[in-house]
Amino acid sequence: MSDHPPPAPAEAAVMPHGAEEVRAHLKIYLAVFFALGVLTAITVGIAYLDLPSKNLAIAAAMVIALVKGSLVALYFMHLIKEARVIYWSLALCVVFFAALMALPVLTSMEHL
Amino acid sequence: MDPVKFGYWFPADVSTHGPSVDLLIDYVHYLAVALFVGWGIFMLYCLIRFRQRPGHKAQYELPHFKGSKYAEVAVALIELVLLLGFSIPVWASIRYELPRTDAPDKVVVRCIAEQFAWYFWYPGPDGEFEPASADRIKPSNPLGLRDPSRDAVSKDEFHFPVNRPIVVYVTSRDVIHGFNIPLMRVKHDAVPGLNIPIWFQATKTNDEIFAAMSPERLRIGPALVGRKEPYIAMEAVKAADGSDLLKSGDTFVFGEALVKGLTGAGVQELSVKLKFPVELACAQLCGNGHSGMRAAVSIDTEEQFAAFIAGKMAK
Amino acid sequence: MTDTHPNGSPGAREAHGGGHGETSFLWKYVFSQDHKVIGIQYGITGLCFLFFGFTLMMLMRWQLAYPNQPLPWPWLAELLGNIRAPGGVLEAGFYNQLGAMHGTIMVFLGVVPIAVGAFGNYVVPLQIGAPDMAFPKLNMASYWVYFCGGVIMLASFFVPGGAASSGWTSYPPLSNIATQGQTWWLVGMVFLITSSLLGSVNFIVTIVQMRAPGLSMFRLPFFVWAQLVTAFLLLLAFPPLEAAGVLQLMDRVFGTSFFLPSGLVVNAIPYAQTTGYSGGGSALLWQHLFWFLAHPEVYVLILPAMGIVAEIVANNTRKPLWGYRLLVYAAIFLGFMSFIVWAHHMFMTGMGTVMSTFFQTTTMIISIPSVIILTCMILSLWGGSIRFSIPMLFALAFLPMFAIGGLTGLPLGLTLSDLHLHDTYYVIGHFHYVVAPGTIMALFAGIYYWYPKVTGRKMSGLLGHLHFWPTLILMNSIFMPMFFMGMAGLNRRMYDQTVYVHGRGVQPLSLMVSWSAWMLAVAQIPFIINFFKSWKAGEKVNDNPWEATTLEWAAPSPPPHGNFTTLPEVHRGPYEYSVPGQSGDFCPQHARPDSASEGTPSAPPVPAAH
Amino acid sequence: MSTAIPWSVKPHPVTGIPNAKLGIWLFLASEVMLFGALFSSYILIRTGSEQWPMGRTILNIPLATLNTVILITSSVTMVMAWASLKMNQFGKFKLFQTLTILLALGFMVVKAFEYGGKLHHYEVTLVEGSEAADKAGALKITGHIDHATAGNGGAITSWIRSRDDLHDGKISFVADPPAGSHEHPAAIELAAEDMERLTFFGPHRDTFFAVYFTLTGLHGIHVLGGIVVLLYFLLPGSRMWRTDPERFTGRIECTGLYWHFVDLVWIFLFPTLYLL
Repeated sequence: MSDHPPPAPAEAAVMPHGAEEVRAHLKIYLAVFFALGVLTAITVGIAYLDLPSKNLAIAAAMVIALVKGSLVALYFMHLIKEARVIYWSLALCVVFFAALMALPVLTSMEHL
Repeated sequence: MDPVKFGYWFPADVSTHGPSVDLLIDYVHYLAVALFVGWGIFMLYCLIRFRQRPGHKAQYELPHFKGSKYAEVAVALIELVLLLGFSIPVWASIRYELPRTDAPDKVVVRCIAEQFAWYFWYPGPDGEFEPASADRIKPSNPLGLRDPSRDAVSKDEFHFPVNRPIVVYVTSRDVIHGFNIPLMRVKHDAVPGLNIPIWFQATKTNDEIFAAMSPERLRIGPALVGRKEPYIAMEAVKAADGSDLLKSGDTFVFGEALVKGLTGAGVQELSVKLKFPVELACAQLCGNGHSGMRAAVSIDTEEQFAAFIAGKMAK
Repeated sequence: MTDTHPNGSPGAREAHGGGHGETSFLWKYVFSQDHKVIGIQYGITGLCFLFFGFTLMMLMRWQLAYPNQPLPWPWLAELLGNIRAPGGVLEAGFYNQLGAMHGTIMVFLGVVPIAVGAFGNYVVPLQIGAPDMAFPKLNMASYWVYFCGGVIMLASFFVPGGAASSGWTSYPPLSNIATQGQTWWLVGMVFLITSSLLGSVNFIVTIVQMRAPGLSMFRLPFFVWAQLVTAFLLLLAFPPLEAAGVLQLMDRVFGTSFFLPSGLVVNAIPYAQTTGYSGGGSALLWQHLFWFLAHPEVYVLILPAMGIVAEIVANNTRKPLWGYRLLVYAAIFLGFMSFIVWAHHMFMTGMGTVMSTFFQTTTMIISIPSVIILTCMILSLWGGSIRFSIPMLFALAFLPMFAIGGLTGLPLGLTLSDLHLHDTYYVIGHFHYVVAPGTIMALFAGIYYWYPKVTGRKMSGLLGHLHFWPTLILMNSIFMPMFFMGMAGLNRRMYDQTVYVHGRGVQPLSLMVSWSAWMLAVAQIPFIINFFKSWKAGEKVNDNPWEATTLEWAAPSPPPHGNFTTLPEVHRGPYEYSVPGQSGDFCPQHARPDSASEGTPSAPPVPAAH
Repeated sequence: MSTAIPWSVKPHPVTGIPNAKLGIWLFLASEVMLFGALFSSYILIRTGSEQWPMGRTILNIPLATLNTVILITSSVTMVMAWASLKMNQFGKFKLFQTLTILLALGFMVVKAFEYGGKLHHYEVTLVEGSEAADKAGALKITGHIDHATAGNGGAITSWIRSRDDLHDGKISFVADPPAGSHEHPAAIELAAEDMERLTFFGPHRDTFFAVYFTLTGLHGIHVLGGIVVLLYFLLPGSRMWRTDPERFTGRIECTGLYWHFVDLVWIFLFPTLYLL
């Protein structure tokens, strides 16, 4: 057990998930679950639709995946209300992720 | 022509784009040396003037230095000039312009690297490359051409005419190799699965370079046995029994008997010239034979080149 | 004061000690969770690997100086055996193994573990006034994972076909078709990467969360900043190499073709016929993933070194660092940019003009913060009262050496000049100037500087001079000739450079490099003697022998478990030397404002030994 | 008294989070880069390939959809397990944690069926101009090796990359039903000399399967790791609830973050591998 109790007001300010609040969140979790299920159905459905253009199909699938991923990250992982230091770390990660995704393929596509 | 020397700074330069490469390298080094000397003098001055000694105290606050800011801006500007003035445009021109604009007198060659040899593949008189397939590869048809008699293929010997743009499609069929002719400032990776065009133009023929090259004193030892490159002897050597081992002007290749004879005659160093002083080296680690993956480059006159192709076709 | 202390009760030390319970030798020194013991473990292991990697290079240098001549000592040839050195002459394949493993060991098992694992682990918690790292168990795990990785790498020398021989860069397809040793290399790398990831998480959390009260980010010593940026580089750049390692393992073990394009012909036989491989991969994919790590890795090597030098320069000039904030911003910017320059290692792979323009531009941009950092450090000398202590000598030597390393990077970052210099000895000279006379000099500086903290004793000054001067001279006579060899067009990784006429032209330089390298080994003897002898017999010194300001010097030497007898509270920036109006010439970060103004140089009072 | 590392349970007053939470997020950031590198490789190889099979023509969509639903559900039970602890309902926590583990195991079982199906599915490339090729009317046929009729079918137990690995030199092969039909054609006998390449649908078959097995395999390893952690906190680890409930809740939160990340990866793997 920790033997350095931090000042109480600070704790209240930074710990949003008291028991009451958590109880209130339960509904949100179920709603997100429902949304994820529906989106999964949609993404499978679209795949069988045989969209006229391959790029359109890719775009649709990726948009849905992004929405689903955001739902998981925002609500299940509580990113919607998180500490600043985590946002900063993830922002850094996102920038380098983008570089990693884009630059190699751009380079190889420009190859002679 | 200037004497061709090897060692310690740039080697001789026999390509059209080479001078701009050398110039940029020189300029970057001027910048580097200027910065380094500036820093160094300042640093040494500080070390002496501000050394710890009785009565001397460090200053907590310093007078405002503007110098560093100016220096940094200057460095950035010089880099910008080198980047925009040299590197980007010249690179773009030497990498891109020619393969796209169809020079009528260009020579197209395919270079295929493998462990540990270079193949140079020239189209026959029809100007077309034969279809090739790996299934047909055998010693007599190393590239697996459909009809090997219709194209010219040369192994470890790269001929091309002087003063004409040469376009080489570089590829490899096993691992990554590096196509590098230091004397022409030509370098490019040979990547399996990619067929990458590069181009260059030579300004001197092999014979001119040979004439301008000073002889080298080659150390004689067992390591020479098996070297494939031809040399020309610049001195005569007599064997222990008095017979001629080498005459001045002889073209020869180091074989076991010759090396033994030379060692027997007590020769430690031999004055020679390489017959083809321009070399093609492998620049990427490609396995155990990497350092021996050498090809001779012969910059021919038109007649020599025509004769070379004809000779290869006749086979 | 301690009652309201948010960081722990006055009994934190005892509590901490109690936390680990076991005090047997095994738990105290082998599976220790104490950051200081782990730091020392990293340091000793790293130094051993550094020495081993150096030995590999000395062997290579024989072949380079005296191509194809038998090794001078028959016992050495016998030790290597007939496969590695038939007739006493190093075999080409073994030479390639030495080259590949020299690079791997020096970078991943030597320099980074010392710079980050040893110095970071030992010094960072002390400098931020924390009792330990945030996750002590993870810390222990990261050392042991690193150790296992090292053992795997060493063991790979004894598998059939020997160790990895495709260069430390392991470019496929060469590495794909290489012998078993390559698989060991990959497994070893996965271990080393895992270790680095665990370590970097630990560092970031420790630095962000566990700073002593009053120690704001801009009161952190520059060394801690450097470690923080380094940890982010390790955290985000290493995973792509791990991915690449997984892909190459898949290729080698499960026969996939991630890095193998269609239509390969190996030994004149279609590769599909002998292996049934499918093809369709890309040989350059590996290079992208590898350099995505390996370029930031350069800054992983150099940033902690800059941090060490900054500490020592500030301490030995007895004045604040010039442009502390600028240094911090430059380090962050350097770290950030290092992620988007990697393809300048790939200019010769057929890159198009747009991408090559992008990468050479970012490369030129990244040179600016390096210039700023160096300029700040050199300007810091102005107005100082410079003490030429042994750590300071090494730190001062770092500056021009790193400058040479950095400046020679410029022609390599421009495509046009890279055309001639790419893959030549010039490249080797360039990055060795950064890593060997650069980083390794800084690491020596750090060892001399923090040795009294670790042991309570100083290293000998005479032996220090005997170590420093020959090392400085020999480092230069090793690496300076390489620029000239590279200019002459000599390619790197050559088993026998005398095959080429331009190689024969610079063969005398090669001889000089080799002899300098062997003499450099001799020049390390004073250091080794000094290092071990001073442990027990060095001059005993007080807790703050360099009269430094940062927090590590507030702890006893050696610091006990839990580090501080009294938890420090920070009142000022890291380098408050020669503050006007004070009698002493330094003002420790933790000295209370009132007591500092009394100007007692040895403030604050340190409780008696424990 | 377990340790004196500050902020290992209570949130730091400035950053607002305890150490472990920052740690797990940093770890997840590195995981993003790991999977990012693999996705990037996938894109590079796919854009560079001449043709790329549609995932859904080869892979089993119903099974993968089922797995998606299983994993999403497990994410919900995971977050419920944590919420139960927050609401001081240890019994409910045990229930939801158990459910999460069962769902995770379910995911792996489905995965095992999916893998199994692939590893028993074969492709034969026939020798051009051979009798078998004439009979089959195509150079490449896919299907199953008929273990019942082939006397030596059982010999093919391990990974076969080339026909030289055949013990007896021939197999009995049941080709896949033609498109639109469900009836398997009759088994045919194939001799080694008829076959150019015989391979099951393993990672080595082509770069599509290489990508598929590598990505799903690495994801599967993450699921397995998650199961171990979840089990630990369900059984021996949960003793901490009695001594230090706050710390225990923090650990479950971190476990949950990891588990949601595994779910997140699958959310992207599913369309990119199976549907597109």
